[in-house]
Amino acid sequence: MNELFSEWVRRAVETLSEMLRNPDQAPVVGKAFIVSVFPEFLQGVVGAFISIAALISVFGGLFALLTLMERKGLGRIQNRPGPNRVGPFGILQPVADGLKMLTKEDIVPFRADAFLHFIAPVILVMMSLLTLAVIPYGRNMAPIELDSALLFFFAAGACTELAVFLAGWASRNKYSLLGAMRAIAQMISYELPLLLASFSAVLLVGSLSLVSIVDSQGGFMLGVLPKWNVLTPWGFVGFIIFMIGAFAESNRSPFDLPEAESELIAGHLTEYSGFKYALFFMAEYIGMLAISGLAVTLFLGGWHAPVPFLGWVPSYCWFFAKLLTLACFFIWVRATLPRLRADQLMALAWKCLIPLSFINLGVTVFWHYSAAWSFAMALPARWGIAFLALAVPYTFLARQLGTKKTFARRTYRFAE
Amino acid sequence: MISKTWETLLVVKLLWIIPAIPMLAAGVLALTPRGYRRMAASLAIGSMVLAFLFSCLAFYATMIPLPYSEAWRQSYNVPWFDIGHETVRVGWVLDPLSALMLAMVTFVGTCIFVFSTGYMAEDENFTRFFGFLTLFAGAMLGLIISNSLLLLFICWELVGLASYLLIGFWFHKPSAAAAAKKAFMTTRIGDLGLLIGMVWLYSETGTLLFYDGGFGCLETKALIGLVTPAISGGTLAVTGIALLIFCGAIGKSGQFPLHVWLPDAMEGPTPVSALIHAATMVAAGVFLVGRMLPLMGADMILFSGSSPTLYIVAMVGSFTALFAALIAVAQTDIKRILAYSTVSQLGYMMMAIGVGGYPAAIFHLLTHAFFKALLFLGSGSVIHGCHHEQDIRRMGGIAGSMKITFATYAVGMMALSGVPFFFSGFWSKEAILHAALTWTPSMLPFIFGLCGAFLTAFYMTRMMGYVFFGNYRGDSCHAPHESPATMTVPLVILAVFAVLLGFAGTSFWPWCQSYLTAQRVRFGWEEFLHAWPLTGGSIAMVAAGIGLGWKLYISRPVGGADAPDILETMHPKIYNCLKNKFFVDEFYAATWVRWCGAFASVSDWMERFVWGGMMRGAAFFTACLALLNSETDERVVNGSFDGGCKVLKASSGKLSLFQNGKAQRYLCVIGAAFALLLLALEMGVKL
Amino acid sequence: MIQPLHACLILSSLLFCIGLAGVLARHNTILMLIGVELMLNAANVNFIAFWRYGAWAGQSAGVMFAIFSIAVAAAEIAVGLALVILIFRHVRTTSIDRVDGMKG
Amino acid sequence: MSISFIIISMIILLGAAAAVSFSNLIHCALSLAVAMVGLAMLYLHLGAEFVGFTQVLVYVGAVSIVVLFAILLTRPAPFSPGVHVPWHGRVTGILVAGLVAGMLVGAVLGTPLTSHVGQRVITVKQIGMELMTTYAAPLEIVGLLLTAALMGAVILAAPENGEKKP
Amino acid sequence: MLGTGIIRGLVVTARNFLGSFYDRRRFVTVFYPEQKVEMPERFRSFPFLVYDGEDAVRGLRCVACKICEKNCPPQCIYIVQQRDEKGKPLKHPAVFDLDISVCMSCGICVEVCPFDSIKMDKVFEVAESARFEKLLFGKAALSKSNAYYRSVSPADAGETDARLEEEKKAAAAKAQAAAQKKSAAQAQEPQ
Repeated sequence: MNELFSEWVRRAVETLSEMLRNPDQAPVVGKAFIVSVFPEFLQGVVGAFISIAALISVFGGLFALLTLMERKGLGRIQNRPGPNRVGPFGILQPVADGLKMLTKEDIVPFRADAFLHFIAPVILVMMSLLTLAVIPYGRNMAPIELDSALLFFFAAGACTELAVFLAGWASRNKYSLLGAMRAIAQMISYELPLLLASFSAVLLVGSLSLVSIVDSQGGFMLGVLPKWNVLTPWGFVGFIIFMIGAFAESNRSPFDLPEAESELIAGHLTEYSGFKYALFFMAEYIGMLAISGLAVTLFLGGWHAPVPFLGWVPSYCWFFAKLLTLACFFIWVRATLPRLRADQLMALAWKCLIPLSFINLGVTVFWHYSAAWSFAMALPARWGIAFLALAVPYTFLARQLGTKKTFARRTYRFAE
Repeated sequence: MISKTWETLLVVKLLWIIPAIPMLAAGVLALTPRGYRRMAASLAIGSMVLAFLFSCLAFYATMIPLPYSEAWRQSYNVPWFDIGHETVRVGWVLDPLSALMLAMVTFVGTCIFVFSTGYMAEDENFTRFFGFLTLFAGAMLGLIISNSLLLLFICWELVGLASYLLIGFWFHKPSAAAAAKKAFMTTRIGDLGLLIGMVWLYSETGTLLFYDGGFGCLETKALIGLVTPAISGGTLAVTGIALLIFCGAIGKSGQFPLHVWLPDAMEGPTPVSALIHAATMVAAGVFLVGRMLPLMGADMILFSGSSPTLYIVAMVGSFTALFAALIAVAQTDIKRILAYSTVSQLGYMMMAIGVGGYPAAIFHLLTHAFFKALLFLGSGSVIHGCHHEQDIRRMGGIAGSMKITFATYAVGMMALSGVPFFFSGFWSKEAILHAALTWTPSMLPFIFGLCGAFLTAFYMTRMMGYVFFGNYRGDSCHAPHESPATMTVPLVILAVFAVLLGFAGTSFWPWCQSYLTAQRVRFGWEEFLHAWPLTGGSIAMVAAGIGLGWKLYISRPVGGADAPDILETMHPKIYNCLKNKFFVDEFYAATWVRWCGAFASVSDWMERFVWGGMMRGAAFFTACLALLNSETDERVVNGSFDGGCKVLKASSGKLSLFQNGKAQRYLCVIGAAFALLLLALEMGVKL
Repeated sequence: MIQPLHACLILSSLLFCIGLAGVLARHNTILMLIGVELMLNAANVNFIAFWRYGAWAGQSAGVMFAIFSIAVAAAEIAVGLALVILIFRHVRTTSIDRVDGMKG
Repeated sequence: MSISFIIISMIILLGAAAAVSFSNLIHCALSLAVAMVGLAMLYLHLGAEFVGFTQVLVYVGAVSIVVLFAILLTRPAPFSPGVHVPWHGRVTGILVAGLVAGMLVGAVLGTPLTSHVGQRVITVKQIGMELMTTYAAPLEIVGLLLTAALMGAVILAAPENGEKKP
Repeated sequence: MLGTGIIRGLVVTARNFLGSFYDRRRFVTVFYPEQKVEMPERFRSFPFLVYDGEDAVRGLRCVACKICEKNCPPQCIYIVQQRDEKGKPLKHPAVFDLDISVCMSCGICVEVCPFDSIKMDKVFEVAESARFEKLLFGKAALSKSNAYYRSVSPADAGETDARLEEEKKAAAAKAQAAAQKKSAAQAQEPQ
């Protein structure tokens, strides 16, 4: 018994030193050590649980951080300090929010479908969390390494539509149902450009596996420029299309029509309160983080360092740095842009983004085949042709989107 | 010095860019709104110029591997798709033939595009016009470079489509719509032959690639396989395939039995006539025969040196040359005269290939493309100047008011007529006639060709007389005027080339012929002096033609717009026959169309009387039986009738339950039957 | 002990029969379409099961068939539901029993 | 036959049974989604990863949404007479289905089949290669079919000219 | 060009974001309980009763005339006049209740008061835990000294005081004149 214990202590110390020596692989080593403690038949389950626990705690923390960042950031942009009461600089605000949400009354409308009303936010959160499972967070750090990881991501994402519909329908409220319908129409419309944009990356790598997509973006061009997809013409356009789609998919401003407070009360969230409401909130934020993570993975080089001399920084730090940058961008855009009208929303998706992403797929194919060009001006020629092939249709598409209608000047009649 | 790798890798591999540029432009133009006229024109012309520059590069690349030790030919093939276990491959080939054609098509095309901006300036569907033109250009360039009969066939059909669209460009005119239809359907007859020949070729050789490092269908291995009876099952195959492919060429190049569409195709806008129906597309047939020459002449081995295929080619070509030239003498529509002239000249080219003068044929193709495009554009300028009047009897005397057009037109006319020494047509025609003279199987092609030369000179002079000399016979309110610079500048450029190009193939310095056959060009007077009697004869013919024309039409000005033609007053019957194009259209109407109608009415008659009569007979027989039956019924079964009726009613009531329109009831029955079937099967298995 | 292939096949037959029961016993056209979907999926289970447990190694026909079957099912449900909506516009009901005439 | 297989089959069968037996159509459609998720789990269990995810994407993400839309679009007018469903029709249907089930199960059990025991994996790349080579023609045809179905559905369900919006 | 407007908007928000860190003047908010915004001169919250001198009861200017009660639009004022033992009304309110939860701060009571006895306060932090009991202010809670009034709105108070002084003077002068007249009359009478 004593020997066993000393053996265990010895291995624990070894693991710790290994973790300190190689911080890049510290989580992997740590997990392997914890798993090895358990008997053989439990190891798979324990490994899964460790991953789940890590994911939930990290992303729960990120969720809390993000709500705080959002409120502080929005405040700063509107020249206010933001929350600053709970704890130093208000950093305990998420805790206070959570407590408030927990202690609020859970209202289920009369005649609502109580079971579905309850299950909808649960499904939503579940699916948002599921999407996190396939993203590679660092070197050797994808919770599940699937061959068709991207497909998994979108399959899980597709289920959220159902949950939104459930929430809207189960509330027995016309605002809720309208909001849910809007949300579904929007999500289905924007899933296409999202998928098409991400397929350009898939096309070039030749794999649906996110791990191999990230691997393909390692290394540097000319010794300084990282080989990220966003630094190619198709990748840049794909990234922009993807981000627009991501904004719409996560129902964030300027695409927050489904929960437009000023028109639909709060869309499918109208009849939710207390903790269920908090769950919706959490699902939205986690969905946003997940899709930002996917954008990082597909276009921003995943966990790869942006400059060669910073390669010693642990890979997951880079991933989360990029993730938080994108999340800040989400907040920034929310503070900047007003909400679109429903017809503008659909026109943008079907008349601009989808044609553009098809063209982008074509450009990707061109890029793939022109990689074999070996004459002197090959690179500028590739860039030039790809740029032309994208910019010319873009100007046309953008021009036909621009509204030519001029509205009559509004007149106001005051009470006399 | 550019290295060998550069030219093979880049030029051949990237040859596809040349057709891709106009194709891309066509795609963009298809989506361009009507209002973007300037953009459409600049895009089309820009794409053409770009394609021309690339073609020059390709042309240059074929010049590098001099000295001409062997045929310089590079092909690049890519797999396209798999069918079962076969991989269909397509590719492109760069050799002197395709390089020359590329340069010619893109250059002439550029000139004609520029001309079109002036000619079509007032048209409402300007962008559509350029979209079709660029589509045509892309398809034509693809046709030229393709290294696979399949790819060639696809482009072949695409140029046919573009031709159809452009002939019927003014589809609101019923004649244009009919002409488009006629052109499309007539060429389809030939294309059917080409398709069958292609399939046959594939089944015999297993490949449609022309050149594939020794395994293509035009290379020795496949050809030997084709002509070896033990392998291919019959000596017929090679001749049959070659003739079927020639069918396609007949249709596209307007050779004798299928020439009827080409004059009608002049309903399209004049630049279209110039580009498609004079310079490029119609020459595709000649190009095809030239490209397939190894296959065409392959049966030479079987027939001890004289190929029946080439014999047929030569005969068809020479007959068309004479026949069309005869018709052209009596036409009055300026574009129709040129169209028949085109048919005649294409006949010359075919004849040249048939008699073994392949380089002469291609050289004539090139020179013809330039001067015929020039003539067509010139006629377009005349038509434009005369306010869209096409009848030469209503023109006349416009040489003074349209000086540039007159000068360039005269250059084109002299080139076409073969005026000696300074015009390209002279040298190419000379080369063809020389080849025909040295051909042993028959002298007919030579004689026909010589007559054709005389007639060509004659009808061109006649046309000049009608159009540019004498008095203006058109509407006196509108005086003819010179065309804008966008139209005259291409004319001048083309005229310059119509003169200069001849010096690339003179008989004392036959650079073009040597280049095509990959031999070193030699400078020498021997050839020229050796052929002097022939040259003298043909010069005499041309002189006679021009002189006669001058005497009849220029020295004595044409009377008036409605005055009969001089020839008509001299020989009304012959003139009438020529004017009606030897009644070929009428002949077709009287034979093919009539036969089809007759067959249809025979079928109708059969339906009405034979089959119908049989039916009626059967019905009558049944009625008789029924009468008998009813008699029996009345007498014998009357007693039990009521009872039977009742039973029937009851049972039908029960049966109608099965036919009640309730889908689920049906499904239930199906399900139950399925279960029973399974049960039976299981029992059967057990038993 | 029952073989895994047998288990899958029994599962698929039961699924098929649940779909069949839905088609036969329910009168709502949408529900009938749901039943048809279930039956199609039962067929898919068979494809996958035979691919997984069948004795023919190196063949992917089962998976391919399942993929094509999913695509066809998507087309079928789209057209089917469009028909249902069309019928609903004519007769204001989705009950199959009311749709027994040939005239709209 | 493992425990996971039994759990998955329970999900599938219960979901399917619920999908055809609830009286509320929305509940039926949601149960269908549950059954489809179960089927996807079964495909994952059997190693057909790609098919499983496609199943979720197509059935849960698209088909069940379309069904839900159709249900909402075809709600009977208020105060319309309810359809009287004869009980014997229902019983007959269930009986026939049960009969077929019995026969099928009997047939399956009566057939000697050997199961391949080893693991079988098909990667996405393999599927892609197969689709582009062996199954190229079916792929094209399915593409055509989907396009035709899309247009057909739009034409069928689009409001006719002059028809008033409901 | 689609997209340039978005970028311009992003630049504007970014400038605001960064500016909020180095330029405190941009801030429109204050840290409220610690810092308070200086209320403008004319700010008003709820009415209160003014008394002169030290005694809140005797110094009260209110005479219970009930004009304010009648004019109050939401009717949040309730006044009972004080009576002496015999039942004779006195110029003093026995009850003066004002329901803060009903009052809408319109200030009409101030306008109509002929005695300058009711004035608007600037206290707005009146939150209470009980809705009905604690927000019904009585006479004691409402009475505030003139000195306080002078401290919250000096201009108004100065003007009121001056006017009252004037009136007082005028009244005194009038009284004096009357007295003089009287005394003169008295002086004439004996003659």
